[in-house]
Amino acid sequence: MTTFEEKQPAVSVEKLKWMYEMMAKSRYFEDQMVEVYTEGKAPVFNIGAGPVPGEMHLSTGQEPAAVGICVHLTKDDTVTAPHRPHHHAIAKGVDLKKMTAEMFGKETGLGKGKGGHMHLFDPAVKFSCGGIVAAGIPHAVGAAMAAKMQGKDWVAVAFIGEGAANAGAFHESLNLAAVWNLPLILVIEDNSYGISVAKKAATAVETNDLRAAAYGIAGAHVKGNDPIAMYKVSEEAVARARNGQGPTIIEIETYRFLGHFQGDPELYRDKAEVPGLREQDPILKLRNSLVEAKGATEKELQKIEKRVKQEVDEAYQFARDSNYPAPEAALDDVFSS
Amino acid sequence: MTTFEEKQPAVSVEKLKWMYEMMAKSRYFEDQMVEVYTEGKAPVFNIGAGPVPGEMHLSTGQEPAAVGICVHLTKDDTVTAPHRPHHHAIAKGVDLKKMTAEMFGKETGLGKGKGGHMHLFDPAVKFSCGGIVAAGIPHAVGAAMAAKMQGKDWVAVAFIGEGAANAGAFHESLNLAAVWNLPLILVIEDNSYGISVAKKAATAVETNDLRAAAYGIAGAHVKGNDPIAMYKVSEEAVARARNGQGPTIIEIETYRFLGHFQGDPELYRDKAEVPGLREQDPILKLRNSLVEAKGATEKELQKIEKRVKQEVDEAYQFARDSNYPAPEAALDDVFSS
Amino acid sequence: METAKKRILTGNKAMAEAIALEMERDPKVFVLGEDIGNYGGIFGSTQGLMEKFGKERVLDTPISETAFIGAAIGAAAEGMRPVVELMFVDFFGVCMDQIYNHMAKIQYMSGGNVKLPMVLMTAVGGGYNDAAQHSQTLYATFGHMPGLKVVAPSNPYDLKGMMISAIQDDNPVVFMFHKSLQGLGWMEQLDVSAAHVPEESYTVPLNKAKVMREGTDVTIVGIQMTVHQAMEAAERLAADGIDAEVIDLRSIAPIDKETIIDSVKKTHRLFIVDEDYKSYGMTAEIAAIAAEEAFYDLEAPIRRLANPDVPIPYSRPLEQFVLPNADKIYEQVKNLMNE
Amino acid sequence: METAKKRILTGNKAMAEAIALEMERDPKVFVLGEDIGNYGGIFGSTQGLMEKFGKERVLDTPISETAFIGAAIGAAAEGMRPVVELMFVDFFGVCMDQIYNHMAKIQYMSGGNVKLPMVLMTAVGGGYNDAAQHSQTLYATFGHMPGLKVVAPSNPYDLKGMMISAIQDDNPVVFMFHKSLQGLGWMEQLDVSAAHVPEESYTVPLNKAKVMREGTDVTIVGIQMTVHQAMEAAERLAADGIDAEVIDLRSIAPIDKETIIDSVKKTHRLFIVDEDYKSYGMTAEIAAIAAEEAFYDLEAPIRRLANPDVPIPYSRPLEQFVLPNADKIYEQVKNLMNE
Ligand SMILES: Cc1ncc(C[n+]2csc(CCOP(=O)(O)OP(=O)(O)O)c2C)c(N)n1
Ligand SMILES: Cc1ncc(C[n+]2csc(CCOP(=O)(O)OP(=O)(O)O)c2C)c(N)n1
Ligand SMILES: [Mg+2]
Ligand SMILES: [Mg+2]
Repeated sequence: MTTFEEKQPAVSVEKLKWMYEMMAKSRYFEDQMVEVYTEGKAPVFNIGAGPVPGEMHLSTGQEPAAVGICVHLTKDDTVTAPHRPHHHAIAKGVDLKKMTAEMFGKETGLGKGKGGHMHLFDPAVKFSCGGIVAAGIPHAVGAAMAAKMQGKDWVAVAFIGEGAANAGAFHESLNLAAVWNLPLILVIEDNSYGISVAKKAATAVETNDLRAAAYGIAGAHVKGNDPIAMYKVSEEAVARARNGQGPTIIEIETYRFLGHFQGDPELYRDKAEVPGLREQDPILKLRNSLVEAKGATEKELQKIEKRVKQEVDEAYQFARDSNYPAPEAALDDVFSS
Repeated sequence: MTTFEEKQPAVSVEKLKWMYEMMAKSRYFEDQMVEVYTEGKAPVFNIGAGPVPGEMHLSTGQEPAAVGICVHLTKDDTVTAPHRPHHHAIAKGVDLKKMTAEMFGKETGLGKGKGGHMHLFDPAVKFSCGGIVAAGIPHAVGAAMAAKMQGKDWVAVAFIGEGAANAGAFHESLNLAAVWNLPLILVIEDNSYGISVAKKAATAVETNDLRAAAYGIAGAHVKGNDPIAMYKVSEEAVARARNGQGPTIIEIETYRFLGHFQGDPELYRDKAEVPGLREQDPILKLRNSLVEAKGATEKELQKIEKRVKQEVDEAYQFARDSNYPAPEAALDDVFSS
Repeated sequence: METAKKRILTGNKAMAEAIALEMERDPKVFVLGEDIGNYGGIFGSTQGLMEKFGKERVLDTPISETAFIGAAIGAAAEGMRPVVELMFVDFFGVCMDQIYNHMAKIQYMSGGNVKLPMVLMTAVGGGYNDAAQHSQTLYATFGHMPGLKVVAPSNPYDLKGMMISAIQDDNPVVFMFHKSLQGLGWMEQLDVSAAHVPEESYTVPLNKAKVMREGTDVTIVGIQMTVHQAMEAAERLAADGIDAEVIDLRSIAPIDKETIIDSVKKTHRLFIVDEDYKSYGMTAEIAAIAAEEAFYDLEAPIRRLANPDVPIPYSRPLEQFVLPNADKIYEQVKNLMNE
Repeated sequence: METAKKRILTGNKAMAEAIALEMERDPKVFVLGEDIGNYGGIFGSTQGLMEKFGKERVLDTPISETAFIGAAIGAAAEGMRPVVELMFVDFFGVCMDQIYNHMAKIQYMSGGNVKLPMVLMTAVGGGYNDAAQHSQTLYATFGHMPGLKVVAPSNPYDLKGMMISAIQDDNPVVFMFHKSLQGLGWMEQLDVSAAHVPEESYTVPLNKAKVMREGTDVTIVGIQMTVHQAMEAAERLAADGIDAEVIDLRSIAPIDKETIIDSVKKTHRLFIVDEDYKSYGMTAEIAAIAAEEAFYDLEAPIRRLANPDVPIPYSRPLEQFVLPNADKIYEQVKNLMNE
């Protein structure tokens, strides 16, 4: 197995290429979504118009957080994600066609069009997300509990934004997971903002991994939106969880290239901020390192990019081609029988 | 001013005598309540019978937590207490007659009989309590915020049990108070149990003052249910709060001599546990030290005890003599006009 | 059941027996909540389970309702079948997001791809002076928001049978038990809180009201405590020559409209009684159903008795003033008969 | 107001202006919530306040609804007059304990000795495909539980006047504003979301429904969005010779029974329409009031239209299927006239 060296221990090239592919897929998926979302919303923006209506929270720039840990997971491990879930879903292997169709509100969607982009559920790979800040953490605790009760070495990963670390559910969940020594990993994506409110105006500590002390568990901090550092920290955290050594908090410094949601006027941040962040694009950086360190040839990478493009394009085509559910289907699926 | 020396800095004898008096008053008040509460509930215990029906949570043994900090407060400072509020109410100077009458459900009570023992409100001394675990913490945050907004040096103290330190409201409130640098002090009374659940089965850290690290604030731990140690730690915390230096968490190791509520079968703890705790009665200990160190004469202390007895006896008499509210009064006081 | 050997159980023991039977049958069933282990549940709903099934399947939790109810949701999504206790329904507000945005909606939002086979059990009811934060029923609060089956059994037989149904149901169920009907030694002893309960496993449907007493002159709909009050009132009305039909609603959601409408079609008068708050409450929904679907059968205005729109006061005379009881039902039904 | 110079404001600006006027008048008034500072509130309810009053009186909070709504309660108990925003009503479950066990009950439990002069404002409503966790109105959830005044204004004039009343009221008020009636640039533009609003301070009572259109044949009761739908339906009904009276309920609690009953006594028919869930909802309470107090005046069954008992689906055809609209009202009222 070829390995790829940085200052730290080795990461296999296969894993790096997988991470590159997933990041590229997420990015290309969202680049398309930026366009699709505006369909029907121009010249006058109307959130309820177009093929993909409702709120749209994109994760462009935040891909490292998702791939750096999901690379260590199997489909038996659980992931819960928040309102900004595409990069996690893609890294966890959620069915891309059904996911896209769901965002288009089609009957072929993951939730038959009932969920929408904030409510993607793919039990085949144990993925879920939701629109209430911090509410997915307890669900991951429950998955971790279920794994432990069934004697499995499965782990559960909850993703949240840094703003969610001030919600009550954060504290209750971590205390419970720690007391019960559950295989839970909480990944906090610090993109500096909760909508318009800066982290420093909302959070009493510099970095949320410090809060691990409140639960007697492990904490780690990843700087610079670095997928490889995320990989390494996550590798340890997942191993600890699988070995019955309890929960970990990981906070990663990451960047939100776009607004909180599409249509956000972003008056709360400096116009120059985003171009500065974009210069640090983690996908380009990983691509460059792979090429420079001869971990992958330009040709190999182009092949990956082509595959990604094809898969995403197909997913959008599938979504567009699918039918809307019959209106009366609104009455189904409240209860199963 | 006479002072009273221990290993640590001086505490004035006046303050110690005040603390002794408040502890003695709380204890005598509750000793009476143990009796009164059983009236009408024998030979068959029926929680809804007798002059004082409903749940009854007594703080017997936990008095040091309340007096050690309230000694530093004035009536402009706010106290919020939980479901076990008598020692706090007495130390904060709540009107004892009205408080007792409230527990008897009389129209002369603090809440005209609408509140009961878990819902005592005395705005004259800025005291409140409530029956929902951890819910009083945000109210204290609000009082601290109001003080700060009005440019006052008033502080707010929230009391909770150690079980409440695992509730979401704990985390949200401390983060908010820390971010806004509010004059809040959170006092956690660790009596080892949340009803039947032992602290170690519910709490991921050994002592909750460690959780101060999660908010970048001060934390302190008081051992051995010691009112003098509580006095000192509180003195610093209150001074910090008044000087704009932000919140403090204090956890005090204390003892619950009685059940969680009256009628608790207490099957979750060893029969020998309570007699052991009673040997460490903090009131007797303070009395003995006062006498030994010649801080107070036996005669002075007896005078205090007589005063306490008289005041409490009068409060009970007042409560008994008062009238029940007219039944239709149930419809009043939802809204003020 | 009437002919079987008369094994008498209190409400709480009937519940605990139901849970035990299901735990024996299905290893995926487990229980969690505050003080549900050693203590056996503050209202005895899990009595004896810890001894029988051990700490691995009967989990005492920290005071963290959002975390542990949310964890039950997460475990249910993975195929476990948790029974989780919210000690008093009055505490719903610290965890309602988990109950209402997740437990109730995930099945729907996932288009039926995720199932949440879980039971949230919780104690309701007042009458013992536990004041505003510990005495509510909140039936309509849970009934109003779709996605949950919500039941409120009134007797030991139903407590057992409906709990078994709830655990076996693949949908999220809110199971409300009334403190005063648990038959606990430290509460007022009500005859109706202990009754014959068969030893074996059996189910009672989660969507059927029950006619407790047939009658021809007026329909009285109640639930939990008010059913028993209505039965007492009906006896006294009978002595006055008024033959009341008494219906135990049993299920708050979904509502068994048919049983109510059939009864109104027969009696032509409707009286509804509820321990919950009046406005936007159960009495409103039942009245609306009748005014929509049995309007031409009604011969008099609908009457409803419920907690007036005030929080529940502590003091005995005040609480007795707001709570429904047999006297009030008797009197108000008599008035209704004169309309 | 009709004769004054026509200064047109959107709903959100009317609200923000009301708050600004009160902040100028009374230094105890302040505002807190998520993104209510720089951002001006996600639905524009606090637009311009931060610039005008600074960070000391317009406080952006962490995502900690229990803490900051609880803090508003604590501050109100000390005599401050907070206006606190819960961004979407759908998030109520993370802080309902503060709202319902404290904000609503402290005045009562204290026998009136503590006052809580505070306003909790929150955005309600769907129709723009924001799905199950961001589209609810939950009117009845708040109306059911006593201790809160709960209002839901339908137009800029009322938004301003009722907000001023709410802030001046010594009691806790829940102020629901409808997203689609805020007149925001990024939502569908509805004519009714911008209207003449006088510049000066004025109040609109918190306990009075309003007859929006007088009529003799049928009473239609709606609230917020459904009032406008009802008005549209009424125009079409008029063309068919049916003269509908349209009532804007405005206040969910307390309910202005009189206006409704007076209307039913005149029209003899009642149709109720609500964007909230049907069971145990507003339509139930209004129907029950009529069936109790105007029974003999009714000539036909009461009819109600509301969100069927399902969570709110994302996809456009599904959401449109569950939401009320003018077409459905028109058709169902026509059916009712044939009863
Ligand atoms: C309980 C709750 N409160 C508020 C919101 C509204 N809201 C949605 S996302 C968001 C900001 C979240 O910030 P963060 O956790 O940092 O995630 P990010 O959006 O930055 O990815 C807020 C306030 C919500 N969805 N749920
Ligand atoms: C939110 C909430 N959950 C549960 C309860 C029930 N309850 C009342 S007191 C208590 C235990 C509290 O333990 P702790 O905080 O240690 O206080 P202590 O009783 O020991 O003084 C519990 C679980 C409640 N009142 N509120
Ligand atoms: Mg963020
Ligand atoms: Mg304790």
